[in-house]
Amino acid sequence: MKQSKLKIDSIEKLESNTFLISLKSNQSNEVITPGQFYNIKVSDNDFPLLRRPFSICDFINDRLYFMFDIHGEGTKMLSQKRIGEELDLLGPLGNGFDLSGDFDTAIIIAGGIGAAPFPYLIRKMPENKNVVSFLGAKSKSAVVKYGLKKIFISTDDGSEGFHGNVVHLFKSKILDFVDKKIKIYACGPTPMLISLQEFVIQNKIDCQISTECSMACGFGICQGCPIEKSSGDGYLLVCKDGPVFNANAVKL
Amino acid sequence: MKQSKLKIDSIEKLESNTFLISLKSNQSNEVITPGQFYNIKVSDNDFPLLRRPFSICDFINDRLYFMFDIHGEGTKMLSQKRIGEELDLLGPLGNGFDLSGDFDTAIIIAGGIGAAPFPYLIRKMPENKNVVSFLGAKSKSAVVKYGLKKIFISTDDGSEGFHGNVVHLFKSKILDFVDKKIKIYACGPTPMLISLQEFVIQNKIDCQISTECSMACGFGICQGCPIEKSSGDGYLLVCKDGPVFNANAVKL
Amino acid sequence: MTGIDLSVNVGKLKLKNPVLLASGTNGYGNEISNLTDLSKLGGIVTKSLSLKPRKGNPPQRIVETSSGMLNAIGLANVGVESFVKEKIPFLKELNTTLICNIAASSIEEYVECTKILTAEELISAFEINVSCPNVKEGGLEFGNDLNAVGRITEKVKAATNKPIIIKLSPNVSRISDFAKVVKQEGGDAVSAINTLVGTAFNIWTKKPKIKNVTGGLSGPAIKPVALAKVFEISRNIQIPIIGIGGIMNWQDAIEFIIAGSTAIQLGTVNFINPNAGVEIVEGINAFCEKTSVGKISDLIASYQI
Amino acid sequence: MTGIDLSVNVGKLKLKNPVLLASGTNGYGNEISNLTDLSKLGGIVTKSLSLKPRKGNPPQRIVETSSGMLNAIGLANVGVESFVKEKIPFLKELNTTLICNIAASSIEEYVECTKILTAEELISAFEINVSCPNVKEGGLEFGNDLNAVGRITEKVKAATNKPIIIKLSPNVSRISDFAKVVKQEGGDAVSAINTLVGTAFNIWTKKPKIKNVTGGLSGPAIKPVALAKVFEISRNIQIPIIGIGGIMNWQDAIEFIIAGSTAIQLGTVNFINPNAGVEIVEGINAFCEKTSVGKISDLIASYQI
Ligand SMILES: Cc1cc2nc3c(=O)[nH]c(=O)nc-3n(C[C@H](O)[C@H](O)[C@H](O)COP(=O)(O)OP(=O)(O)OC[C@H]3O[C@@H](n4cnc5c(N)ncnc54)[C@H](O)[C@@H]3O)c2cc1C
Ligand SMILES: Cc1cc2nc3c(=O)[nH]c(=O)nc-3n(C[C@H](O)[C@H](O)[C@H](O)COP(=O)(O)OP(=O)(O)OC[C@H]3O[C@@H](n4cnc5c(N)ncnc54)[C@H](O)[C@@H]3O)c2cc1C
Ligand SMILES: Cc1cc2nc3c(=O)[nH]c(=O)nc-3n(C[C@H](O)[C@H](O)[C@H](O)COP(=O)(O)O)c2cc1C
Ligand SMILES: Cc1cc2nc3c(=O)[nH]c(=O)nc-3n(C[C@H](O)[C@H](O)[C@H](O)COP(=O)(O)O)c2cc1C
Ligand code: FES
Ligand code: FES
Repeated sequence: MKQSKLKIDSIEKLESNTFLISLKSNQSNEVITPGQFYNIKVSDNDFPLLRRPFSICDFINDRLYFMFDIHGEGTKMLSQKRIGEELDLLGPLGNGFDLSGDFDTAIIIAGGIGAAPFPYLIRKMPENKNVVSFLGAKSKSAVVKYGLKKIFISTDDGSEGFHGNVVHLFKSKILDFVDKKIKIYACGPTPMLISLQEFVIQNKIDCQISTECSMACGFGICQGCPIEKSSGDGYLLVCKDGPVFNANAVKL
Repeated sequence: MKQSKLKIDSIEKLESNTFLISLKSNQSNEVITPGQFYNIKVSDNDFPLLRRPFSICDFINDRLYFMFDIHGEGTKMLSQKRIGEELDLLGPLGNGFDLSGDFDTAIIIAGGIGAAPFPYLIRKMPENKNVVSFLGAKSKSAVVKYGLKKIFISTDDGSEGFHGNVVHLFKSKILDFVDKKIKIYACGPTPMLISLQEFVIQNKIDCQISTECSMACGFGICQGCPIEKSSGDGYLLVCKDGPVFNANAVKL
Repeated sequence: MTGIDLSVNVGKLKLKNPVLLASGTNGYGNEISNLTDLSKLGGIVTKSLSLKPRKGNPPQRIVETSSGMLNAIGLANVGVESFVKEKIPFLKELNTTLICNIAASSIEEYVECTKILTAEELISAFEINVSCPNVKEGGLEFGNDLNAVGRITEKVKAATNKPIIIKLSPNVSRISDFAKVVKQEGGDAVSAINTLVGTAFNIWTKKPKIKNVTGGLSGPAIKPVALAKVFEISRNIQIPIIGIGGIMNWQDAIEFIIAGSTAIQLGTVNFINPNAGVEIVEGINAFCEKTSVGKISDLIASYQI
Repeated sequence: MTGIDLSVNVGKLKLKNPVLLASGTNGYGNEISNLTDLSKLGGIVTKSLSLKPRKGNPPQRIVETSSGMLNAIGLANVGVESFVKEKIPFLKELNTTLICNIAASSIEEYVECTKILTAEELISAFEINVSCPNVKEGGLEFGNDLNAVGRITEKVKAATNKPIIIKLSPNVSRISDFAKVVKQEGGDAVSAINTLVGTAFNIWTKKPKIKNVTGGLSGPAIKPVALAKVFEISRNIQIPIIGIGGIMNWQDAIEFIIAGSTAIQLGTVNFINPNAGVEIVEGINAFCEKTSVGKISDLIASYQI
């Protein structure tokens, strides 16, 4: 974890509302776990005041990639940056996905921009593991397959792939995996994570979820990002103890 | 006076810290007096909150020109705009220079970026009038001759032209104009205007000055820009009654 | 516009929609009427008027801050007499509801101004500024003194049959106590908030950036504080509230209405976007359509706690 | 660094420079020490500690506003006992001055916390938070009650020989009255300001954006208000002031010192630039060099009115 100013190397529109930005990192030996994130200052003045958190999307040689949707003012400003401009980054932050474990097939379940952390996860996945991706989006124009592998698609409006949400799609395919040892890696909107959480707990499936929450600092000093522990009283911090948790560790 | 969004047509660095920006106006028949100004929103969010006032520098066909120095955050942002971006302008505002009067020679006295309103003034000056420009700057690299005519230069550090301030330079040349009927048009930092004001009042020279002051609205509704009347009690408003005043009308 | 009912009742005062322009930020309607159509608004509130003209504070009167501005205009105004002679005729042509804001340095002056202006048919209501932080003789003291606010309300109320709105100071611990007194003394509504006391210094000269030393902070910076004050009054006292403070767009306006405002006023935004009032009326209307709100008054204090 | 004397005395408390990190914005120094060198600062103030651990408020605890943020953390903290056991050992290694901030819901709790912590040599002073607006049982009420602030000062003072700094609430009419009481009861200094009460609503759900409904506003938005409060105390009461509120850079820090602060604290900026403290110390030093100020303490309350 450190603060650094990195130059924008490329910025590209992947879909109507989704962008991919790459930055030239000054050290290629940085240790980054998939699922970790950076907290990025998108302006050099008081607007917007706070940094914006983005999952590390990929890390190749000395290039850091972030994939993002335009959501509000901050991401709009980010989308308008020019090559060569510098961004102030803090990271890598938080705890990422655990790639170890007793499984042969990694199942990715991503809702919308929740796909962002997975290109890097796939790159880092041990070669002997199988990877299958389930990708849900509102509609065809929001489907971003960047960096994913063996993709099953669902759209809310049925304009591409399965008509429905991505958890339903996954459940409908669950029989395909009866003879596999699976581990699920999921990221997406909270309602999606809630329905997935219920399913994996019932079925005792190994599952890690990446959660989201408003953040001020991103590294544990403001206490602004609590998430309830599933057992016992009290909170964990999304930025420090997460954003990735075992599905059974937190109340969503 | 109206509010409009205009596209940036060109943006050019004239000198180390001075920029020229042109905007495509939607009506070429706009009536604008030299010395009037526009109040410009340099961002489309709350930073900076207020508009920034800039003198109309030139107006050719349907192109509006503004010349500006980078001063603080707002002008820095303006200098980083791209061709094709839109700016939100309010104007033309205030009272400009009076080009009529019984004179044969118009003398321009400009300190630093105070030169901004004069290219347009020169363009609008009746053809039978002579124009001479006195231009003062901190040093050679800040001398911006854009759009001026018959220029005498002074620099504070002597790196170009007369070594000293522009009012001294003008006084040193006053004898050249003994057989002329002159009218002075001046714009620049307040200390410059104060010393000029003293001189022209003593010598009964016809002189108009363009004054500066922090503004919120720029069109008379906030009462934020008072300037003391030279006679009687009370204030005038720089934005509405000025920014151009007869040199004997206000206390600087 | 479709059939959505945007009208609101601020006590006895009926407005065709909840959007007003705040005192001190539209002059007497004159200059701004070149840039927007005031007849589309709920109304305008005049610059604070005092019995005699005031020339106001020496410059520098304003300074920009992060998402805000400080002002110490010093209640520069033409005085009640010139207002009636010189401003009312033009205001008549605007075809908008007129609320007269009064500032004074004594209870007697408040009463006298109110009496004189009551004769003017064009004036629909009075907003009593007990809270201007920039006038030394009285302003701040009145606004922070429960007794004084009570007495002003009572006396001014007795001097006119027009609705009385008391504009409250935010520079107090419990603003709802002040709203309570206003209600008790028969005030028709409260406006909240006026500016917060603030200052700024030039670090090179060590002088205050504002000649008056302190000024009033306005703009989006203060919006969360203003909303909390409106909400505090709304939860504690049954009195119509006019919400003010940092409103920049229709979303902010709706937020104030949800938090308890019957109407809202636009201040600083007028300097940046003089047409904001009209845009906000349109935005409120579109929001109501989208969310199937038939009457804007149904939204007032509709917070879900 | 050259020969400029950056040290200041906050009453009996000596600091090697005037830059402190504010309570609640640096945890217990742990995480932020990976990103900056705390030993270069004047010191750090811990997150408010209470006698028993507090889990804090449910989410959502924070929301961004124009040039500011609202928080309602609810004083989540490990409690005095764990603090001593688990946090002090690490804090010892930081080589920085440690000020312990205490929050409580009764005078007895303040006293008990102070007594327990007084035994810790590492702690150089106590900052008593009488002004946290997010704790329902006591916080706000204490901070707005002159009597309560006086009694807390007196009792806490009697419980320790370490310097006592009272952190004042800005949500009052005259903050200098509170500084006066602190001085009368033997307090060594005041900190000003804590956050302003604010709120925000989601216009689609009509729910408050913060679960606790209201939160505390911090960041550059509040800087002009904080400066005015510091200045008010400085002009009226002879007591060392620690200035807090919206400081983002060395210019802001100098502005607070000129306005009357002996030291300053950085809050929200730590979230955005965790190294701000070190940069501000350097900036202050460079400013002193440039303006030929030999000792920073000569700048305190150097305003030219
Ligand atoms: C750990 C983590 C990783 C993330 N990774 C990505 C990613 O890879 N790609 C991507 O597009 N988005 C990601 N997000 C969401 C992203 O941070 C928000 O979309 C972004 O902050 C919105 O900023 P804005 O100014 O555009 O929106 P605004 O709505 O204007 O933001 C206003 C405030 O709300 C906060 N906020 C708004 N939406 C969210 C949200 N969904 N999550 C957290 N805070 C929010 C902002 O930080 C800001 O403080 C991630 C969020 C977290 C917590
Ligand atoms: C009528 C008029 C015409 C002007 N014409 C020009 C011009 O043609 N070219 C040009 O370069 N500049 C001109 N100026 C000055 C220009 O408006 C300021 O340089 C600019 O506002 C600075 O903004 P900033 O954000 O870069 O600086 P900052 O210092 O960050 O601005 C902070 C605040 O101070 C105000 N401010 C700062 N300096 C000045 C100043 N000198 N005059 C007025 N307000 C100031 C800003 O408006 C803002 O509110 C003019 C000013 C006026 C009043
Ligand atoms: C330049 C200026 C002048 C003001 N003058 C007055 C005034 O004369 N009387 C008054 O009651 N309020 C006055 N106000 C306060 C506004 O009416 C309003 O309460 C305040 O600015 C908060 O709203 P805003 O954040 O939308 O600006 C003034 C505000 C500004 C910015
Ligand atoms: C997230 C957050 C948590 C805070 N927690 C505390 C606290 O526990 N005790 C306290 O006295 N002040 C607390 N504060 C207030 C700060 O110490 C400081 O007084 C305030 O934020 C104003 O300074 P700033 O504008 O620089 O942030 C907190 C502030 C923030 C933003
Ligand atoms: S975002 Fe600050 S502690 Fe998590
Ligand atoms: S700038 Fe508002 S009246 Fe002149």
